[in-house]
Amino acid sequence: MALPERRTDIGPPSYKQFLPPVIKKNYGSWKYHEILSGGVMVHVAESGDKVYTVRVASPRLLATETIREICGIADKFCDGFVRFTSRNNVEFMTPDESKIEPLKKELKDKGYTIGGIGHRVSNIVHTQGWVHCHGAATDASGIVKAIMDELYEYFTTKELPNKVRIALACCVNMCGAVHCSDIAIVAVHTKVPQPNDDLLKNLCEIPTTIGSCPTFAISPNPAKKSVKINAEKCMYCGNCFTVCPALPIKDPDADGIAIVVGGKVGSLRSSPKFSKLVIPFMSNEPPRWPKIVAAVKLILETYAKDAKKYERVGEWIERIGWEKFFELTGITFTYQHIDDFTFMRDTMRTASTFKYTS
Amino acid sequence: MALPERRTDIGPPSYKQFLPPVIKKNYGSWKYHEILSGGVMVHVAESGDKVYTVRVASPRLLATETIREICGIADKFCDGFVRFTSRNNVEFMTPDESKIEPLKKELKDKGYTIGGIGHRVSNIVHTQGWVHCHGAATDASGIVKAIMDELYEYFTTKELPNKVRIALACCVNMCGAVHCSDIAIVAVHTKVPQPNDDLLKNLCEIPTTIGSCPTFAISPNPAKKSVKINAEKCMYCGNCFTVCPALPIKDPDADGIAIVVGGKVGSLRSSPKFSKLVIPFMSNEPPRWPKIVAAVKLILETYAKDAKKYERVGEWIERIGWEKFFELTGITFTYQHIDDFTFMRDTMRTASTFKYTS
Amino acid sequence: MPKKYDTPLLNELEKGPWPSFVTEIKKAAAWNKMAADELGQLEKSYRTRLVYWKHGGIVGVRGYGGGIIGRYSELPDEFPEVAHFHTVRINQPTGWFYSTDALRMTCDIWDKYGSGLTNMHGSTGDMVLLGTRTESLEPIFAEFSSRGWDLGGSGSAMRTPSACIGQARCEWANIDSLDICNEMTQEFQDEMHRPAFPYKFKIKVSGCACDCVAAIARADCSIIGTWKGDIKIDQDAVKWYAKNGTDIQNWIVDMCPTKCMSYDGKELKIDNKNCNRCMHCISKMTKALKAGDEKGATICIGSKAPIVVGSLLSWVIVPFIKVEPPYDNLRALIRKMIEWWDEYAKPRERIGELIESKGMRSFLEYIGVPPVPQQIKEPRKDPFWFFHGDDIENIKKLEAEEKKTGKYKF
Amino acid sequence: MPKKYDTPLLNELEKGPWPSFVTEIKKAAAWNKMAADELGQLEKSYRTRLVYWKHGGIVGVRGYGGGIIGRYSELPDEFPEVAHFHTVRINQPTGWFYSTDALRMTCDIWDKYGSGLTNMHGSTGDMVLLGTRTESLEPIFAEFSSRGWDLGGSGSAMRTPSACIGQARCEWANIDSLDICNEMTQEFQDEMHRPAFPYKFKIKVSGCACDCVAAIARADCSIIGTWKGDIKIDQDAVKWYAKNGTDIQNWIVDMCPTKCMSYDGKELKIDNKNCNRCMHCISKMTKALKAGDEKGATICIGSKAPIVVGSLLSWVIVPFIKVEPPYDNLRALIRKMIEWWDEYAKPRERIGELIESKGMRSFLEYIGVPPVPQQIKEPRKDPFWFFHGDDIENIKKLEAEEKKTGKYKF
Ligand code: SRM
Ligand code: SRM
Ligand code: SRM
Ligand code: SRM
Ligand code: SF4
Ligand code: SF4
Ligand code: SF4
Ligand code: SF4
Ligand code: SF4
Ligand code: SF4
Ligand code: SF4
Ligand code: SF4
Repeated sequence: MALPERRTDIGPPSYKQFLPPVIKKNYGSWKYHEILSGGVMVHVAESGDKVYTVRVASPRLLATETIREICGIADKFCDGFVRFTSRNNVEFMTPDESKIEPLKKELKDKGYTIGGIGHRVSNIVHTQGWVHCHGAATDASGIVKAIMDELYEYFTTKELPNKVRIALACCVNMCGAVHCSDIAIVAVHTKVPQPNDDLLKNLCEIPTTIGSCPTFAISPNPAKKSVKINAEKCMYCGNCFTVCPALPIKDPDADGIAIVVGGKVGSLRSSPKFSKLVIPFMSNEPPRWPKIVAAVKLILETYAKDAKKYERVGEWIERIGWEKFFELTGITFTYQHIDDFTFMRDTMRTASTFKYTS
Repeated sequence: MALPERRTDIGPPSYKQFLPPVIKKNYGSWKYHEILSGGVMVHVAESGDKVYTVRVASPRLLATETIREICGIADKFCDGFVRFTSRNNVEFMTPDESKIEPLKKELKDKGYTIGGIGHRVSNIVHTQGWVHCHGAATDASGIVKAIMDELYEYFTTKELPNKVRIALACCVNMCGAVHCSDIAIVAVHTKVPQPNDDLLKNLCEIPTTIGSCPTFAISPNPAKKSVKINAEKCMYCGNCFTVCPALPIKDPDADGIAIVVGGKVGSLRSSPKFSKLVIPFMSNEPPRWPKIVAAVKLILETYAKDAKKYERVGEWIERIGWEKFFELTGITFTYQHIDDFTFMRDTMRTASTFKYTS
Repeated sequence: MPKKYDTPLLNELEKGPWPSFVTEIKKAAAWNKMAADELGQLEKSYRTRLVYWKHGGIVGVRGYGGGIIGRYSELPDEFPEVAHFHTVRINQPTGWFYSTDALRMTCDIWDKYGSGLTNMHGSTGDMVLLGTRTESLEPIFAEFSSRGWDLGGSGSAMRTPSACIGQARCEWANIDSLDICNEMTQEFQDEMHRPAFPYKFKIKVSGCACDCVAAIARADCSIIGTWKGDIKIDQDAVKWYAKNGTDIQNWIVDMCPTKCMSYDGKELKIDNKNCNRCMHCISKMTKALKAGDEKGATICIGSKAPIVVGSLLSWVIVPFIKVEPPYDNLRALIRKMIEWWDEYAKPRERIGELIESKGMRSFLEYIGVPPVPQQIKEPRKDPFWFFHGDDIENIKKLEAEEKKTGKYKF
Repeated sequence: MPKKYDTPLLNELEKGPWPSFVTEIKKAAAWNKMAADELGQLEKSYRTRLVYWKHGGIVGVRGYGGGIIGRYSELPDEFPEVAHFHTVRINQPTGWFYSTDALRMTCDIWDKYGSGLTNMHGSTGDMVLLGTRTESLEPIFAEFSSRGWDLGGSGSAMRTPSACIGQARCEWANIDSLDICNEMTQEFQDEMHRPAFPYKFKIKVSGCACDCVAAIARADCSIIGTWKGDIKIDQDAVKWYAKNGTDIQNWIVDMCPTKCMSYDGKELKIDNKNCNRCMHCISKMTKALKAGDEKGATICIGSKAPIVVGSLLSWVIVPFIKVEPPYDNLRALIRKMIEWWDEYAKPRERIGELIESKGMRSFLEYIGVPPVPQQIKEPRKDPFWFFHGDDIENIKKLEAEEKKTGKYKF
């Protein structure tokens, strides 16, 4: 069968053609919104028009079959339009209040989870993991699923002091906004790459390989036409492996998970913040990574209990002090927590004014 | 005449033998103090004893004649003891309240300046300048004198929101706590050192000279057995000159003065802070450096007017924001203010939340 | 018929209330061989705790250098259907709005040529079609492009821009984030499809400081809507909030970062010249407070993930700029920025990293933006700074002038 | 007779109310030739805006490697009396207390051998005797040392420690800063006088967080007094302050950095477990508030001036340590720190810089101090950290343990 004629550099179709009528009509003229429940909100326009939004959870990895099902629902209740959010949830919108309950019912009947609006845990932004990426030190979707099962009610009903943004990256490339999340899970290697000398000499350019190491841990091994790695200096970033596949870094026991917390991207109250290390290593335990799940829950619930209304995780920690965070959560403080990289000096305490902890 | 027999490694005489009796008696048992005026305070001991302190200004550079005069006064009023402060003022102490007025009178008669206690400008911590140091890009004592003449009343009587610590360093070695002062004056070179090739080849070790440059601006000049300096990379630190005198950096027109502000060392309220650049260059104008004096006064008086009680200069600026500091003082913001050295990233604004200024 | 794998470990991830990606893979695996082998290989990864994908190879469609991530299995004998398993990045319609027709159309194409598995959406924003063979790439592209769709970015290129929902459904959008994003996407089609940059370049647009698309943290060019002028206060609505349980003093006034609000139990006041437009009060009292009237954007540059000098948040470059169609000023500005970067960067050096290594001055001078204190959190601390060109000369001139007028200009 | 110089420029600095250093130099110049030539050369510097001192040469007293800063004029023909103009650093008595006898004694010696000019005191704390000739150094040293005085530090050595006035006259001193300083000075006499360190090492001791000797900013080892236990509140005195014009809410409670104070117009309360002992409230209401009972010190390490990697403030290493005579723990701790530094530092690398380049772990392990969150402001951000030795193994053991007990230990 002949293929249709290809076109290039046309870019995506204009968003304008995909806007629901009520959106198109009131574009740029919204007045306020109200959150009606964990997964439903209404936006009211200057014109008096309203649009109701029902948000449902998504595993992000969707079969076309599910997308078709979503389309079916959108046809039935939402004039044939649907939207995805910046955190991969699905939004059903309608100007018609009377459709909300039937829509919710249908969604529930079909097994969809309504929630994620307001001061709750929303969907976990995550990456490919073992599903697709060569560098993955863990699976992404699996941990996300296990965590969200456990935090389910924080998505659907339970309220928190503010939004809690969780993210996960399956290697230190950190695809996503993991470095600025309230709670983030990042997979790390901890084994120094072991040069496969025979492969290396054919596969890899030695100077490039040496140059790829940010800590200057790699040096030539002329005898073997390969390279050597100074274990003391290697911080397992995997950059050399990206450049040279003969430097395998993955290892079932040495690969694991770290948790960093306290980041944010909005500028409300305080400036955007980076997430900071709180747990440097936990082993990979598929299929449900129970310790990771427990750690995330511990942090979330300590925050939920101790933070003031509207404080984000990072704002809460900065108010009480990191030493109190470690005390309240009971997480062990280790050498790994103390920065020993380029910007160490800015993380050290330069005053005798800390709080005592037990 | 035979010299007395030298001894080594005995250290200084014990401080104990120099403590006035009332101090010795109440050592470690002070209860509270009260500031009675700009230069007089009283400390009250648990025992009920009191010690009155009268503080007087000092140019720090003292002739022995003046020290003898000070001793005379101390003999007359202070049981033969006297003390210097960590900012080079002189303190006369007595348990006897009735001696205070006569002491003050004598001090005034002899031309001493009483003050520096409480929330005022104290003495300017400073360095050698043209008086003694080979690296000096300005004189130290001269500028200090010119400034303190102008700020005289802020030492003696006028109150400020909090203490204001001024410091001065005559080169970027910054002897003193200049890097953490409310207002600091630091002399800078701005000319790239010009290798004196003939001298250099005899006087200096080339590798050491090259190695001394923190920005890698120096490279060998084998033709002349000397070195070359990449002007683009030189930030005039003078490190190379310290190592190699054949790289003169001083220049009457290119040497000048910068002002950095907002530092502090105490931990009250907020952690110790570094001083930050506000004026990158003003020419050396001996004997009285009128522009420097005017700049310091401008900053001090803007602070005096705008800060809240107990705010230090740096705390005030952090509350209002640096953009407002530049607006309020009218100081021009230039490329030099934007860090372009190693730790630049921490100084950049990472949020759209700044204040507008005119 | 797709092969059926025993997946005892993955089955564990079908339990629990959260929607399961395993269920999704199984849905496709029921009829699609690639999806089935993906499932099989994934189960193996779960068993061995190792990933089995090779380094990406270079694959793509004719005339394009990006948009496809090449992926091959390390175990082609064991899982032949995922021997090739490339992803196709389809540039999402800005804002992720779809008509169901359009969505079904994409599903049809994907069912025909691919694994039947997708990511809705990738972290950069693309519709990510997960897994196909090299020989299907051209057909897939022809099918999509003939219907008005195009590939997104990958490699050292302009990447797919994205935007928050903005004026489509948000009362706080100071700028038309969707339109800006769409226009910039169109503007840089060539740069997106033919990687010629030193490294990736990402653009993200948020309508206000809430930053619902996380622009400040993960876009080389982060465009954030803001305003000038006073926040408008509806005092009746303030009363309504007070009556309906809002603790205005504790939750709003005391949390204002600049302490520029006050509330006496009746009237809410804002000292607007000290407001930094953080959005806290507005977002928490949306019925009572509205942004000021003069709308524009703050342009920030440089954010990126940690590899390898450390993560960066974007830095304010242009504190306030009007952005209105046809956005010529914005187009020109971004082009200038890229030009400078393209000229000086080493391979794999992001623009933020280059600014760090080459200095902000070079960048600002090139793009023609003056230094202003809004760009910084605080001035530099240590006394090492450069004077270039006639900087000192100009100071000397100024000083000569001052001598004449008797007035200092600091 | 000393030469008389015309000093029209310096004369300008005799005007004005602040005491004049020019007057001081003139006082000495009236009878002392060196002081006179110092004045002459200085006037020349004022005229030409250039300094005329050469690089220091190495001069000193027998058996010592420090304590003298060699200085020669670049213009020995023009100003022969300052051809040599070395400074002598006399270690001040701790706390800068003097009997007038002692002070006169120093003046006598200095008038005999030197310029009659001094700095009371140098920034490190020494009594600085300003300007003498090489051949006078031995006599000066003999005169001083025979009377119980010694040289301070210079060069790559232990430098003269200094301390705030502390318990001698301050109600807030948590530790005996004078005694500690004096004892450490005596402890390190050898290290002070025979430079054998990689670079300078400074010790400063402040009795509380006010830090009146600026220890945290300019001492490689900064010792700062602090306490454990509740702040003691005298509520009657609180009332006295309130009555006498102190705005307790605004000036005290609201400025408390940890917001751990409250005041209802009558009683002042402190939530002590959240107090960080910043000294604000105590210093502003000294009659009403007293520090807690358990006294000790925080040991911070590393501060220095900016050359060349940038200035540092000291970092908390030991959050709380008891420091009581004979201070054996402190002596041992400082020795350990120096040992580590001495072993690893490059020449001209201060201890703070070495910690930065070699990592805090190496340092902490060597000195035997565990990692605690009090040492940091915040944990590291980017996911690059090292595991050494059996770190991972230990985690695996812990995890095995957890499997047995069913309880996680994070
Ligand atoms: C698919 C996606 C993750 C996802 O599951 O959503 C992804 C996947 C990959 N990213 Fe990414 N990145 C994706 C969004 C991001 C983001 C988030 C964003 O764009 O908002 C980031 C952080 C922001 C940034 O750009 O810094 C990100 C930072 C990286 C980096 C680190 C770049 C850096 O300068 O630090 C790398 C490494 C590299 O470029 O070599 C990387 C490299 C990769 C590669 C190409 C792996 C590689 O080294 O070849 C991954 C291919 C995976 C695969 O097999 O499909 N990816 N990557 C995202 C793109 C989907 C899309 O087009 O919508
Ligand atoms: C739909 C979405 C935009 C989109 O284009 O898709 C969106 C929509 C809204 N956001 Fe958002 N935000 C969305 C991602 C974000 C992000 C980005 C992210 O999470 O990666 C942020 C930055 C988070 C951060 O700072 O780390 C974000 C920070 C906010 C905030 C600031 C919260 C705070 O106080 O820190 C608000 C204001 C609020 O909640 O009061 C807000 C408020 C809103 C409002 C109320 C705006 C409005 O008036 O319509 C919208 C509904 C709120 C809700 O979901 O609770 N939105 N919002 C995104 C929904 C993601 C999801 O499915 O959960
Ligand atoms: C005399 C004094 C300044 C003063 O007028 O008070 C002084 C004078 C010199 N200092 Fe200093 N420093 C003096 C206290 C300081 C301080 C303050 C302190 O100790 O509290 C500092 C900052 C703290 C620090 O140590 O970092 C200081 C940081 C420096 C530096 C930069 C060191 C660094 O690591 O960054 C140098 C450069 C060097 O060591 O090569 C330096 C070098 C010098 C030299 C030796 C110049 C040189 O390169 O040879 C100066 C000799 C001047 C002269 O001709 O007499 N001086 N120097 C102070 C010593 C008097 C005393 O013993 O009491
Ligand atoms: C005499 C002296 C100690 C010494 O050993 O010589 C001293 C003595 C006292 N200081 Fe200090 N301070 C002395 C240098 C310092 C320094 C160090 C410096 O300036 O280089 C600081 C740190 C400054 C900084 O943070 O940059 C210092 C920060 C303080 C503070 C904290 C002020 C604040 O709120 O930030 C207080 C408390 C206060 O003033 O309320 C204080 C309070 C005091 C008290 C009231 C302590 C007491 O109860 O006796 C003493 C008299 C106060 C006064 O002079 O106003 N002292 N004080 C020093 C006098 C220097 C001078 O001649 O002016
Ligand atoms: S985070 Fe790493 S492993 Fe995961 S998708 Fe991105 S590049 Fe691949
Ligand atoms: S993993 Fe990273 S740090 Fe280790 S050798 Fe490779 S590139 Fe260097
Ligand atoms: S600041 Fe520089 S010029 Fe001044 S005394 Fe110190 S080293 Fe010498
Ligand atoms: S002055 Fe400093 S930056 Fe310039 S060449 Fe010399 S050492 Fe290098
Ligand atoms: S960033 Fe602002 S304008 Fe855009 S959706 Fe979020 S709240 Fe609305
Ligand atoms: S927008 Fe932010 S800074 Fe402005 S008044 Fe509201 S809370 Fe305060
Ligand atoms: S540092 Fe503290 S103890 Fe020492 S003098 Fe200053 S206020 Fe008193
Ligand atoms: S010492 Fe500081 S932190 Fe503690 S109660 Fe007083 S003001 Fe607050």
